[in-house]
Amino acid sequence: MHLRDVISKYGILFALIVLILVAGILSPAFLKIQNIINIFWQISYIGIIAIGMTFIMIGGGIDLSVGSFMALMGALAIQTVNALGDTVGSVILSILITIAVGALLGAGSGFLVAKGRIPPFVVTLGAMAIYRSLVLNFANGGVYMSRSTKYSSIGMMRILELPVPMIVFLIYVIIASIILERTKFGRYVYAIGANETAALYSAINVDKIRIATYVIGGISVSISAILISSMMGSVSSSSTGNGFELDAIAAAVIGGTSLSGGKGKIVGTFLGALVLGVINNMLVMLNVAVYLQGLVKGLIIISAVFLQNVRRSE
Amino acid sequence: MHLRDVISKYGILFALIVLILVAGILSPAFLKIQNIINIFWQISYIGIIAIGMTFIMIGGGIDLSVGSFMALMGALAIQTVNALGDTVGSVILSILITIAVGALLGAGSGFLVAKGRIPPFVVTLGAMAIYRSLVLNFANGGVYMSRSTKYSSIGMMRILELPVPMIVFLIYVIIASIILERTKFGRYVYAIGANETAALYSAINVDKIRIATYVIGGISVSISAILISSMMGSVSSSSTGNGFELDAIAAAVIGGTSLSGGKGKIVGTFLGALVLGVINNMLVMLNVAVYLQGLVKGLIIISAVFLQNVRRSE
Amino acid sequence: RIGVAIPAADHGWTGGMVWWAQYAIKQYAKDSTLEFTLVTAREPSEQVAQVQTLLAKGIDALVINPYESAPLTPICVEAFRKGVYTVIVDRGIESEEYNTYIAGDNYMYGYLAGKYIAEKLKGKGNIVIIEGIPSTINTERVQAFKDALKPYPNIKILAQQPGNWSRETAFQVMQTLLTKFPQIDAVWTGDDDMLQGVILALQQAKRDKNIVLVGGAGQKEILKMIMDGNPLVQIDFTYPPNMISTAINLAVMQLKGQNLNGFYQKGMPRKIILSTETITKENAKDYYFPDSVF
Amino acid sequence: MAEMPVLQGKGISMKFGEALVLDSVDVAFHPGKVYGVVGENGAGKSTLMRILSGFLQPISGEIYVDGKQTVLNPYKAKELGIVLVPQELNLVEPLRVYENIFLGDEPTGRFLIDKKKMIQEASEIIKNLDVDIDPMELVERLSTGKKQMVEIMKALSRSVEILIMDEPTASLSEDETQKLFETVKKLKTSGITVIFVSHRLKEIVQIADELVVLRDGKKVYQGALSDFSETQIAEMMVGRKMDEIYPEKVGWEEKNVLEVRDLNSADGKIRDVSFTLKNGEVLGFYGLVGAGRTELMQTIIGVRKLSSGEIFVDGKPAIIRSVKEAMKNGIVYLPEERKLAGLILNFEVFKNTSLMTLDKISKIVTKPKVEVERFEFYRKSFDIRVRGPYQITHTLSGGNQQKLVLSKLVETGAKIFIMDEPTRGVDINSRYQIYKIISELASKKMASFIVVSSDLPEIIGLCNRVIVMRNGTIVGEAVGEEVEETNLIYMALGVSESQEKFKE
Ligand SMILES: Nc1ncnc2c1ncn2[C@@H]1O[C@H](COP(=O)(O)OP(=O)(O)OP(=O)(O)O)[C@@H](O)[C@H]1O
Ligand SMILES: Nc1ncnc2c1ncn2[C@@H]1O[C@H](COP(=O)(O)OP(=O)(O)OP(=O)(O)O)[C@@H](O)[C@H]1O
Ligand SMILES: [Mg+2]
Ligand SMILES: [Mg+2]
Repeated sequence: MHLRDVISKYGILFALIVLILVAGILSPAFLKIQNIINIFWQISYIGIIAIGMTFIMIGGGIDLSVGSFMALMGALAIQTVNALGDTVGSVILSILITIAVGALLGAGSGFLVAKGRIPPFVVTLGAMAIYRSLVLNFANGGVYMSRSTKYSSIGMMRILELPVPMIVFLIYVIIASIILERTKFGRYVYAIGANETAALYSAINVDKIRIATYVIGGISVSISAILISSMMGSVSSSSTGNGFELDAIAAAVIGGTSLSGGKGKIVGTFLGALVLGVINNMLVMLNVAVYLQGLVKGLIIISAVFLQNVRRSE
Repeated sequence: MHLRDVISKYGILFALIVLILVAGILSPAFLKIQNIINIFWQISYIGIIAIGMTFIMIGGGIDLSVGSFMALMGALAIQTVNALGDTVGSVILSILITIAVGALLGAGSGFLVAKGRIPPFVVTLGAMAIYRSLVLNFANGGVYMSRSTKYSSIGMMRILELPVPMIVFLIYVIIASIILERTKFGRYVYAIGANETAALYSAINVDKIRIATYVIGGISVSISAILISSMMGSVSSSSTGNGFELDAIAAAVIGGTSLSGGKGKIVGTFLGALVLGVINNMLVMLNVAVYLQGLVKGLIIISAVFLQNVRRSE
Repeated sequence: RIGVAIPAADHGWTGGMVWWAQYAIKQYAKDSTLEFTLVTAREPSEQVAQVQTLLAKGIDALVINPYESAPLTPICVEAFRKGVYTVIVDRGIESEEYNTYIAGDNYMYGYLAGKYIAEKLKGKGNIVIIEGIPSTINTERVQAFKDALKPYPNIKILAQQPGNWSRETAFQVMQTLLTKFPQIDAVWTGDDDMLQGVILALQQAKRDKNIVLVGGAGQKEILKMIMDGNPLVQIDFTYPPNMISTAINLAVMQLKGQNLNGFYQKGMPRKIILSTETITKENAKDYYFPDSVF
Repeated sequence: MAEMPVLQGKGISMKFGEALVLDSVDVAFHPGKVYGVVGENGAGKSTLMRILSGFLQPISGEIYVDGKQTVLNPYKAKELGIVLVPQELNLVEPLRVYENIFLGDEPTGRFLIDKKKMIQEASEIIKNLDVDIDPMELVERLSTGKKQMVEIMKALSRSVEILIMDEPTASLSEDETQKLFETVKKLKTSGITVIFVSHRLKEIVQIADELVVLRDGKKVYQGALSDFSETQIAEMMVGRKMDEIYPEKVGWEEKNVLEVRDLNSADGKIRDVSFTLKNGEVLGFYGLVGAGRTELMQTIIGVRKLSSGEIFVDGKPAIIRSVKEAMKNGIVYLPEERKLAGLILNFEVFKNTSLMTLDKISKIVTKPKVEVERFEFYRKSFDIRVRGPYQITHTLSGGNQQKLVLSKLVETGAKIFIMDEPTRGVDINSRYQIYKIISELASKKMASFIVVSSDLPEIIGLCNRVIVMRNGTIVGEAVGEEVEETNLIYMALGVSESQEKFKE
């Protein structure tokens, strides 16, 4: 029973360790430092978005738009730098602009959810279509190319051998953890997601907090967009961000965030993203046949989460 | 206030009528009988799946696997007919087999959710990957072709000028409505979705009912799969059903079903599917520029649902 | 009135096709006798619905790139039987009931790439395949590629992984493969978009030397590299998205009763298979359309 | 009495985690009798009731039904006619009243539910209990008291052998309680066993034949009620001598801290309400279930919209559109349904105490240490029985949850407290603590109170002035001497004393 408790408390961590061991045994290259760094690098984009998603979901919402939202923000960043010229100042300026616009659009979705009383699924499904449509329209279905080498270098930069996206991601995890678990705002996010009526009766400004979660979502998407678009030096209007919503929600849910709100942890989402990243990496490392990748992935995800529930079935 | 009440009660119907009027005025061809029949025909596949989804969602669950699940069931139906030969008997037999297998797989997902206590999002996300992988694997990424002309004729058949899928859909709407609103089972679905504890206190077998909703989901997917695969005479292992989950959930949510369970109506889902169908049809009829279609679609969906909420903002 | 139905832009090449379709339609903008309806679909049954709607709206010609061959067959046949002039683009249908078929050559697309790599490596080396999203076309190309390698037993395929026609995915897959395999001599990607992701991964790992890279489909940035004599990429094979423009032109000419220049026959040819052309530094500028999106 | 008990528990023990909640309890229940179960908050009453009706499995001990050892589960219990009315409301809110009454036990035709029959039978049950509830109404639109009635009707609609009711009267007024008791008496004569948990000892004395007393998970008494007084029962519960329950009533200053003028709610439920609250006053609001007291208070604190009327705080007009604005004006409200509106059930308990006052404690970053300290303060003063500040709220007993809501309110240090059923489910000992705090704050003129309560003795014992409501409007007021039982009941019922006498 003691072991069971440990497994269930750190269930996802446990699942992760098992995964890593299996992958390491089957393919020693998996455990190379370089590969571990790569995994963190690869999950950083989805991971950052998933952190924003965690705020939104704990507050009782959902955001389906993140994929196309990211493409839009990436395009915005690239176009702004292109317009402002290849200087450090213009790169910083356009990063700030992109984050501001992301926050604003997030606030827009949040406003429609909170004040318009439209289900978040509908609002963000609509936003998903709208954003993608805008991205496609301005690029005519093509690619936004960065003409600034300064901008493109950010995403590829390394500090102490560690890629910048990874560093940003880890810092973001820490900051988000603190905000969610150590601040008043974070407490309120849990409260409105767990019991909106009680929150209302406790003099919490439910609408404001709800909108704020979407603002955080928008900022997260922008940061991720800046990292990915600078790394790739481009944004494809048709494919960038496709399916990200599912991955981001999956990372949060695997990490224990509940779709109905009030429950979740940033560390959980971090581990959830890591599980997804390890699976994807492992499939390539082990050269799993193309058509069977889905099978393996599906089975691993289901069993990893099942492990967490050992206690509940007591 | 009176008008407001009417609008909010029949909000989605109201939105639908406005849509139809606008489309009809802008493009008279839209109102042709043939086109109206086409719309019903076109929505029937998603519509049937959305009805199953409605049961699952009212019961507090979700099913992301429907798209690849449908591809798998379509492939199964086609392969079974191909194996059994081109006779009426074998067509009927394989339809029955497909429905049975669909029910069984649905029960499987339901079991993992109810007894395994794995969040439905995770179970069905896994199932989605697994089913698609199976479909791809058996067809090597290619297409399942029906060799039976009898089978292929079902989906194209017309009775009294009305296409069979449309008829099946309408009948299914009626049957599902009755099951959901007039039977004990239906009542219990609402109960477990709205308040699981209350259901337990009423000695309702929550797990059994929950599994049953997924069985209905599986049956709905199978019926839709049979109709679509016989209409097209084939199933593409890579693309058939892609994105259906989002459309089916959207139809239900637009029709007033809540993502957190306990609320929803079959008629609502029917109207929700109709709204989606009318929008899609309208975009073609009005020759809306390709890249702006998403914009138009997103705006219409958000505003249509907003209309329903006029009352709440009182 | 002409209806044009193609898959939605969900990666570079399909984006290119949508662009070229719009490009062709724009050419006829001033011609008041022509009216175009362009629709894009994300899934076969959606495309069926769109064609149904086009037929209900009333069209004289249908130019369609079927999302998948078999599923779209019944509706294309229906259009044909209704007397709509039906032009099938790229993916054939499972029936002979259509007017004209124009397509690229998937087999040679994969085969030539394989052959080039084998010769370049002198029949010996380790290669990696990064393919697209699993689909019929993808399978055919990969098969052809492998066929071309058959005579070279010393060429070893280290890994074959999907890159989903996406730069980002291809980048990540290549990143992982580079850590796993210390020696990779050549990479073939299903298209040029993924090739760019691969190049990025190579640069990042500082292994962008002594490696043979081949993509395909003539994406403009890759063509630019070839034109500029970049040593990384020296060759490309066409699979032009502008075949849709050609198809639209064919439909227009048919409706206007024109015939093809240089053809003694009246009417349009029934089957056109565009050959996979080889692009090198010498001829790259002939394929380079800076305005196009692909 | 050699007769075999219909329901018997032998050596029943229960643990949640490490905590022993029931310690080998032996109880036996005989047909045709009414059992009153009492005990302090957290004594294990609800846990025992849930075990006896199959919703919880004990870690040890046996249950005998009709002399046969039985392993109970909800389905088995249903078969055997054991019906539980749980302490916390557990209705399916989006369904209608009649649907809830028959949930799990619907009369059916061949396949379909017999809706007509259900509505008809529901109407009959409603008529028998003589409450004003539309069977077609959605449960989510009912007041708490009415929801409680629906829970009771739901139990009565079953074929019941053993009826277990866990504080069914907690939000019922005197009138409804008496009607319920009439039904209980009828059931009793037809040989049905009724087990009844309550903190209103007066009711226990009135209705019960036998008494079961639990203390700290142990059964300390089962036997005839004989002629125990309320105080004697209370002393058995807590295991020591008890003082007077109600503190001295306090007067007030002639200064209006709150004045409400001609208030009408936007939905028309509240009509033309005017009243004043004096400085340091404890003002009572009484009325039958559904009289509109809750609605009025919700309108005052801005949860419901008002269509006309003015509110003055300390003589100055105040605009209040949300709880937040009410709080800025120094008014706080204790909602009547703690599970729905009072608590975040998945929070650690200390976080609920500080939920309304985080602004005071911290700027941005929370200070859990301070919060825990604050919680520990209330834990002592209200005698909140928890394992520690980190216990999850939903694992607290009902009464202890109520005390937690109170702690959250008191912690705000507001000037005006509006408390809707403040002691719902709170045991007699803790009530005393709460009353003491109220009266202390009031007498020091640190705060003024509006107490909405269905518990007549509480209203009478606590308030110097009582306003009575019926049908969404004020129908009377009693001051000083007039605050007495019959007077208040008659006003609430809407018959004058003389009329009533005339009838006799
Ligand atoms: N699910 C649970 N997990 C942990 N502890 C629990 C749980 N349910 C109840 N308890 C604990 O068991 C003890 C008894 O609770 P119970 O609800 O039976 O008390 P009660 O006598 O009904 O009190 P009240 O008069 O307040 O309703 C309490 O200390 C409570 O905290
Ligand atoms: N959300 C709501 N929507 C519609 N009607 C409501 C709603 N809430 C309460 N009511 C109705 O308003 C009336 C007044 O209810 P209220 O809760 O104010 O009564 P109360 O005097 O507090 O009685 P109780 O003791 O039952 O709480 C009741 O008849 C109730 O059915
Ligand atoms: Mg209790
Ligand atoms: Mg009330």
